[in-house]
Amino acid sequence: MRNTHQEPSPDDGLDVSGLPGGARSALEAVLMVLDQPASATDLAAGLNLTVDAVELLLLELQREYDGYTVKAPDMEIAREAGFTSSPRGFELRNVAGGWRIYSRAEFADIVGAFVLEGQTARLTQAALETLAVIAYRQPVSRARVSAIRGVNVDSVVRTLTQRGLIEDSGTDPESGAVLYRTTSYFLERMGIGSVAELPQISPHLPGLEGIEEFYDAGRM
Amino acid sequence: MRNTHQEPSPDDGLDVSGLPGGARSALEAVLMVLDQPASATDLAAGLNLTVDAVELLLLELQREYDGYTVKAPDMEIAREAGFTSSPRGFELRNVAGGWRIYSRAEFADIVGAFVLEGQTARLTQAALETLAVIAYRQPVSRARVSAIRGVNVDSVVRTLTQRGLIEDSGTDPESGAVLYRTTSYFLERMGIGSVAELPQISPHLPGLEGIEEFYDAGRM
Amino acid sequence: MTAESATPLAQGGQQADADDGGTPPEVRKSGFEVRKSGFEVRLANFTGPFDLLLALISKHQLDITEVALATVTDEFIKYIRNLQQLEEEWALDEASEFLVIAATLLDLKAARLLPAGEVEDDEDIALLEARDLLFARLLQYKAFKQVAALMDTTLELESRRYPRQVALEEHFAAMLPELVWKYTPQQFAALAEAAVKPKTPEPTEVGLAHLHGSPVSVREQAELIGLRLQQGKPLSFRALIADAESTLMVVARFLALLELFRDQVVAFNQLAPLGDLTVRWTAPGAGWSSDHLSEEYEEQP
Repeated sequence: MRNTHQEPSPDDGLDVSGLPGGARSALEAVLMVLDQPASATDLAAGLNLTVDAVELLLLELQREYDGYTVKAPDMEIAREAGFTSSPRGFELRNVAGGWRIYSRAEFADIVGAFVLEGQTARLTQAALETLAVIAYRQPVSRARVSAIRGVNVDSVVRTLTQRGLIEDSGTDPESGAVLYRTTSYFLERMGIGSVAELPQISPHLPGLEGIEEFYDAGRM
Repeated sequence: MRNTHQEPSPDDGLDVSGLPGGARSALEAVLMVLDQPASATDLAAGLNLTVDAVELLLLELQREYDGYTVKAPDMEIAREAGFTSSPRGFELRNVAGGWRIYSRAEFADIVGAFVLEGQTARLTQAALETLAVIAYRQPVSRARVSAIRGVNVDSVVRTLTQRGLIEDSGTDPESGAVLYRTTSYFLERMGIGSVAELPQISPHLPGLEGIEEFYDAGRM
Repeated sequence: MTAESATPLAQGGQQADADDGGTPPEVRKSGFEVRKSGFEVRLANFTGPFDLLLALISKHQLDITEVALATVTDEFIKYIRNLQQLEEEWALDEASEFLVIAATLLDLKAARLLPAGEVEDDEDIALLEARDLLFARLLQYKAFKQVAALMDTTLELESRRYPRQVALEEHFAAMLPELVWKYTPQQFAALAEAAVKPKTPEPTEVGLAHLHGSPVSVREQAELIGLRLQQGKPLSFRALIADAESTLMVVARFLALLELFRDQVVAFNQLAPLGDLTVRWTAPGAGWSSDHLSEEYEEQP
């Protein structure tokens, strides 16, 4: 993934607007080779376009794939010409801070039969609960997760790490305990841009604003 | 990839025509995530359509991606409605009997620059360790390598495959998981004639069997 | 919990007796049954003590009264005892963080021993808060269970979308810079050996070692207290803990006293508020043994 963000320069030689389909198709071509979500900034740098322009194109493509015909001032005429506004078999999504092409969920059963690899088994109840605690309390030590769940979570944490859903995020300066956080793969799997988009836990925790202090008061 | 070719049967229950966008979108969904080219026969079996119907749809999609608007009886009207017939950034190619979506050749420079940006000539430590595990445990599935290394290795395995150091060596008869082995290019880079020439590592590392069991038992 | 917090126990004694005796038999029986076929746990997705507690509480309609809590506490302890009697090892594994719950429940039992409506000092309030804390914890746990269910649904829905993740097209792959390879087979083997070697699990929480530190057995402390008191002479709590080597041991002796009190083999006497608490052995000589003491404290990992 590129880290250098450069403004488009006229000397660069790369000018996507002269190509068939212009910048829009060029962007589409790049989306085709991604194997992980790419940010608008990265895409802009690669296409020699401004971030704003790329973001506009991305939204345009997203709408188009969803079945809304872009730049069709008159849908009546369009329909007469035989254009239907049905969604494509794929969609463009903004997840985990980047854009990526996905097959549309409606076709999961059919697509799933072709894609054996990468299909992941469902998480166990224990794994889900541990993942939830880590997601909402990160960075957090295993001991803290154990205290919240009331059971030892060592092996579940190991499995979640193997599956790439959580990772080591350093050690607690005081206790020296390893702290865990969720990964960007977790965000991808959840289809969200950041952990801030996780559903609010407060409605599920009526009147428990003080729980943190209770915990941190040193009762393990 | 499915290997069984079955004729569509009415009892099957899968009816792509009822899905949004119908058979065309369903086919598109499959093509978008297919890693290896798939034959019309395989696609037909997966979609529960006849081979003829799939071939027709494939050609239709191919033309559409190339910028020829399908089912637009009057291009004049279409153009007036704001539809341009520019090609998409991707194309559907029939290579050696198999169909796959590629980025369009015209954008090769842009795509190439994007892909190569940030690529290094060195393997990361994670890639090296994963390669080492595969070399000594081949043929081995990604899940198993993950279990041994304790982290998700999906993207690293992709890099190693891209680098030609490892390759697909069939699937595990039990789990159906893809197994990986090292390539002759790997041997070449190591300067050895076969994997048997790799220096021995302690054959009875304590707990190795345990790892295997842990993995098998801990599948979640 | 400190030695001082035991101060009002004398008056609370009668109250606790009444509680224990007054619990309707059907409630006491309704928890978990030991049958000849084995222990039956009617719980779905049992993963730990919190699950069990939640189930017990919901069975009692989350009636946040002391009686309901006492019932839940008793059932919980009974449950663990039964498991231990049946040598259900798996359950003890599940309950490896049991000390947390046990400590909270003990707080709770202590709070129950407080005379109703009599809150005299900060320690009393702390005991009452222990009860709220248990519920706070349980509610928090319940909240996480609920978001976990939401996450499960989301993950399931999202897994229906497959990302495009195809191998790099060959002509691009060919453009990758030539790999720099600087490893001899020996170096590579060393790398493999290190990578394949099972990782020694990193120490769980260095800083918490002292919390789980030297195990102090409540049962042993109970035996010790029993022996001393069976000499016939009442002893003050101060005297009973005079030789305690650590705070943990003081706590263990206090817990042991609660257990002995529960078993009605000791009586407390306190002449003035905040005055010395005197403990007296009331059971006939050999009629008591520590064998049936709650063993939950003994099973720390």
